[in-house]
Amino acid sequence: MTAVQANNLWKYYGDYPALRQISFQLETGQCLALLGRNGAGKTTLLRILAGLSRPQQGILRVLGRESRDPNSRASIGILGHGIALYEELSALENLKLFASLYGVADPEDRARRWLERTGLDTVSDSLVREFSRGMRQRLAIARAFLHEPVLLLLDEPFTSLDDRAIKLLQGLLGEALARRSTVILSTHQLREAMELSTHVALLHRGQLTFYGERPAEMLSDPTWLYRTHGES
Amino acid sequence: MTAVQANNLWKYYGDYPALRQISFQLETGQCLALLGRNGAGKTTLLRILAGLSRPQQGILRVLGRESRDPNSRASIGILGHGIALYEELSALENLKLFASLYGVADPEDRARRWLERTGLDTVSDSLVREFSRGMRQRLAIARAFLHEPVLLLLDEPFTSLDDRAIKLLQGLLGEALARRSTVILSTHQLREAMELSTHVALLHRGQLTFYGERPAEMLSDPTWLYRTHGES
Amino acid sequence: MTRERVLYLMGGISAIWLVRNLYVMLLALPDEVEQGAIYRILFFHVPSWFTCFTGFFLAAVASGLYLKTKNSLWDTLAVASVEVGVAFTLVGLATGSIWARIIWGIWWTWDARLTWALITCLVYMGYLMLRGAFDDPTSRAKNAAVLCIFAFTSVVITFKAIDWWRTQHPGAVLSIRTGGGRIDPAMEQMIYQNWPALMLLAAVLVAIRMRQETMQRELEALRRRTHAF
Amino acid sequence: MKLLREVCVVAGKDLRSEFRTKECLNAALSFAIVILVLFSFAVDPSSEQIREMSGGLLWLAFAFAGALILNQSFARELPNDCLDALVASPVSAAALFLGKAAANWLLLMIVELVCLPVFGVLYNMSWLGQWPLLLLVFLLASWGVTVIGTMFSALTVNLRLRELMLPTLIYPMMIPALMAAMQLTTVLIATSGVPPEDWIWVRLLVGFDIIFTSLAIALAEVVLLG
Amino acid sequence: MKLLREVCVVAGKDLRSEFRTKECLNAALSFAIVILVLFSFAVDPSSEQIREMSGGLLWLAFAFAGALILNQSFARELPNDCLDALVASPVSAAALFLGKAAANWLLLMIVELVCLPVFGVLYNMSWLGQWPLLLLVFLLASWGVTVIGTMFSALTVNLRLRELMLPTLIYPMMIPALMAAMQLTTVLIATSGVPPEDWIWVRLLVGFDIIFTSLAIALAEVVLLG
Ligand code: HEM
Ligand SMILES: Nc1ncnc2c1ncn2[C@@H]1O[C@H](COP(=O)(O)OP(=O)(O)OP(=O)(O)O)[C@@H](O)[C@H]1O
Ligand SMILES: Nc1ncnc2c1ncn2[C@@H]1O[C@H](COP(=O)(O)OP(=O)(O)OP(=O)(O)O)[C@@H](O)[C@H]1O
Ligand SMILES: [Mg+2]
Ligand SMILES: [Mg+2]
Repeated sequence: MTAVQANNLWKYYGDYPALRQISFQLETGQCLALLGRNGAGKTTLLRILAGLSRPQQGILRVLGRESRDPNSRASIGILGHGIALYEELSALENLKLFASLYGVADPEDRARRWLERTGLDTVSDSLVREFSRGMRQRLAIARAFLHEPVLLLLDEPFTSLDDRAIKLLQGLLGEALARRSTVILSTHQLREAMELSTHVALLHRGQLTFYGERPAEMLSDPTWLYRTHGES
Repeated sequence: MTAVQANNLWKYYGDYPALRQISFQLETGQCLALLGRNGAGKTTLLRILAGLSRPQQGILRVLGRESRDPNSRASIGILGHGIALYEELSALENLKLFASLYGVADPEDRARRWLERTGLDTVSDSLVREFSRGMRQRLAIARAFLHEPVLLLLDEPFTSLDDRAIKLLQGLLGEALARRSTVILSTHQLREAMELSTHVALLHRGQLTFYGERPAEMLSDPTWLYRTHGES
Repeated sequence: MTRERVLYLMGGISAIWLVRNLYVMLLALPDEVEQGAIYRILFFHVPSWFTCFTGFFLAAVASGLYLKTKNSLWDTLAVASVEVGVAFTLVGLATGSIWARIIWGIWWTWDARLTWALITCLVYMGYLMLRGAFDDPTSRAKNAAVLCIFAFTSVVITFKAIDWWRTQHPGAVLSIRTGGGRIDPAMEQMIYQNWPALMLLAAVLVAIRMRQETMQRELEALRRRTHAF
Repeated sequence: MKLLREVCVVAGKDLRSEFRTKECLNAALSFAIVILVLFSFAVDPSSEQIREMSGGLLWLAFAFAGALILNQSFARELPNDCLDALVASPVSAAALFLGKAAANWLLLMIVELVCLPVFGVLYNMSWLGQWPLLLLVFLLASWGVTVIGTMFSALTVNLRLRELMLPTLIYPMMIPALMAAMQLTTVLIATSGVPPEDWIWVRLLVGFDIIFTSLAIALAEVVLLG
Repeated sequence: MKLLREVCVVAGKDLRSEFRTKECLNAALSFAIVILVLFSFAVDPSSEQIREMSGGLLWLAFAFAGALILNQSFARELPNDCLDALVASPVSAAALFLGKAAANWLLLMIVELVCLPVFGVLYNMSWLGQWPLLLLVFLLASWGVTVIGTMFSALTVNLRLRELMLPTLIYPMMIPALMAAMQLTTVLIATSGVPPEDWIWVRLLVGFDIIFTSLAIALAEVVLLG
């Protein structure tokens, strides 16, 4: 089945085209690493896929439905630059809130389970305000995975995670892929991303200059893609 | 000369000791990589060194002066988790603001020069609100280096930078060290940090479990330190 | 252990003293000519205002010292004395209102003294409110201390209100402020007798609140330590 | 039903973070007293005229408290881009908007219900005679104020629309609701019932609420998503 | 000199980012006008008595609108932890505080100067006769209000209930300044000069400004750094 089908997407900020003519198709169970230099348009694309922003042109189908369809939104997990957690609520309350918003059956139980999985169970009652940056990122990851989404859109998920947390996240992603979920992640930490990704897309100034299966070269030399397909 | 001298620093949040008995001494021209797992206390320590928070106990001398001495503050460059840029101001305005705050002679000129160095000269009049994450981080780096500080305190400076920006930052740091400035940086991207650092400190639950010159093992195997000096 | 004994002792003394004062007030002193029996409320009205002003003064000093030394003991002293001070403010307001009801026929009027007394009460309630709103003890102590110093201005204004505005509320009566002659010496004597008794009571309450506060702080520390990341 | 549940979850979240410590009620109480003390300086509180201004003073205080509460409503979502997470969740924009409005409404009602007796004591006025009607007026008028205010608050997070819809116009838009509320409150406090010619104000309130609620629900998706 | 330059830089920054969005100014301005309009419903604007309340009404409106501006003053620094960068810079805490206060002062003055003619028109009152003195009163009283407000804005930035907490805490503190301003404004609008016994209010304003400015400057470092 096709998880994401994008056809000739254009996104302008004012007159500036942040995305130009983006077309690709991703099947379920695949993991796409969205690469590109700073300001290439990765975040913009992910936000459009998540339904947080509308492209001015082009057709987008996510999980076989219109983007912004409530049913498809329920099966998407997002993790953006902003961690989207409430500073004045505790870790547990944050997760419970999002579990309820996503209509999970037993929010409390689910929230506790994910706190445990992300290693935050000892601080479940502390306010997010008191968390260190890595702890926040862990909690944000828990929030994204909480409702067992079928499509995961992760924007630089490895940011500020320590070595153990990176292993943890890779494990979670591996599991999700094994369940035939689809993952799209953008990152600058190529080494960590390459272990998992089946596909690679390279954005360059809003255009897709490479899209396809992960080239074998990238495992040993992560910047290979930039050198061959990005303008130097 | 001694750039930073910390003697038995303790920092409590409420009654929770986030830093315990931290003592170390760093000479000018050295580069210290502050390592530690999520929540170890790296940010807390850097904030204390920057004079943004006061230790409850212990003596701290920065650049030979009391911490929070206006003269020493003028020679410190900081880059924290929050990028400390005003969303409603343009890149140029942000830099000009901080140049004026630091009493730089020709703020406009200096700001433009640093926009150029960080590759943001083409977007100098865009509001920070319109910047991608990496562009923000670059701008924050420009802000930290702007007044040619003698001591640089950088909290995860490599976050969300692309390969070129990382090279750029490493170049800037190299230059600063060549000028015999002192650098303290915390990071989870060990590989990027190890190329520069002369010294390494490992924090574990608020305690300094390792402090010394960078062990040669860490160049090839960055997690060596965690395995030998961190618990389990 | 000895500290506790001292507290009990002080509490006992103030209780006995108050009972003795009540006896003198109710049975030994005669009714006042114009007001009749109700004037006796004066013996609680005025000393409780003095006591609360003292408490607020103490709190302002403690806050200043906290900001200087960052020793949380001062902070504890400041809260305790504000809390006790507010309690006595409420006593002052209540006794005043009752008195007003009987003498003037209304519970409340927007007279400068009354209004400022109410404002002072509000300011210090704001202080307690602000404290409650912080989770982090360090910033709670700091911000509350700053507020406490600002707040003391309203105490000064309340105290001076009778001099600055023409008020319906009676002017100064105590001979230390007027030079004497406005009040019967026996009555004035009684005010001076009741004040230390109330102060002693206040001191006991402050000490108890301080102990409670310290214990709570330790408890919080234990909670954080067991839940470290 | 699903809508209702979602509204509750969203409102619950806002209320929880407000009520986290029990300070909310204390704050509302002292706030009410402070405002009433302020009024005593502005107008002569002992004059007879004060009775004819009672509704005016009360609703002024409420409008003011409302502006402060409402202003923060969506600003609360800004720090960690929390609004993104809400908008991306399957909750509909209407539910989100109504949830936030409901939370604001409740907060405003708390402030109002605390203010009323305090006002009564300090200004020597009895309001108990007509309390069911008074409550109705409070509920209706507060909802009107809240809907408009929440809309305004949402606009402040959406830059593009903010220009178009001119926040300067939104506050003045509340005036009809406030006017009606003032009139009715004065009548209910000063006299012993609503004279027939004043029922038009109730109709105005109801109409106002219906119109602006429908408008807000219709526009919620556009305003939140941009 | 250095202090003055730093104050200007900080104030300039706040003003520049405010004028870019005008978020706060619009809200405060429209809110103040709504309050003035509401007053005309609350009290009978044609009665003679209104003249004796003019100062009270105006300053009530300013105090309410001011709360919106003050609320935003330090909240503006929250998003990217901007306050950290300011505090870490060599600028002294006093300069930082004064800069922010100056920006708030200017914004408040704008609101006041726009409201004054509106008030004059709505209530049919001329205020031009004594305008230099009136301006002086506005400047002095606004500064007092601003200093206290800015201080408390810094104390309450991190609170959930900031919007409710800030006015609750500041109004009782501001009352002396507001009282003096109300008194003087009424006198200046209603009569044709300040009678000798009212000069004490001017002295009170000046004293208030001096005392609280010094207190604020002395405590700025503590408040900002913690
Ligand atoms: C709610 C109503 C009232 C309030 C809030 C109030 C408040 C105060 C305050 C704050 C003081 C301060 C004492 C000082 O100067 O240190 C005071 C003193 C005093 N009050 Fe009242 N009062 C009220 C009603 C009354 C009434 C009705 C009377 C008698 C008619 C009264 C008689 C006095 C006297 C004689 C003093 C001592 C004045 C002095 O020597 O300073 N009060 N009151
Ligand atoms: N404001 C605060 N209140 C209470 N506790 C805090 C606060 N800030 C940090 N902490 C606690 O102090 C500890 C150290 O936090 P710190 O931010 O210094 O960690 P860190 O080493 O920077 O971690 P990371 O790599 O995740 O950024 C953590 O356990 C955190 O929960
Ligand atoms: N709100 C906005 N208004 C105007 N331009 C914007 C806005 N957001 C992003 N842009 C521009 O769109 C381009 C793409 O930004 P985007 O955030 O998608 O980059 P990115 O690939 O995620 O970069 P990074 O790796 O730095 O996060 C950038 O040039 C940026 O300046
Ligand atoms: Mg991005
Ligand atoms: Mg950190």
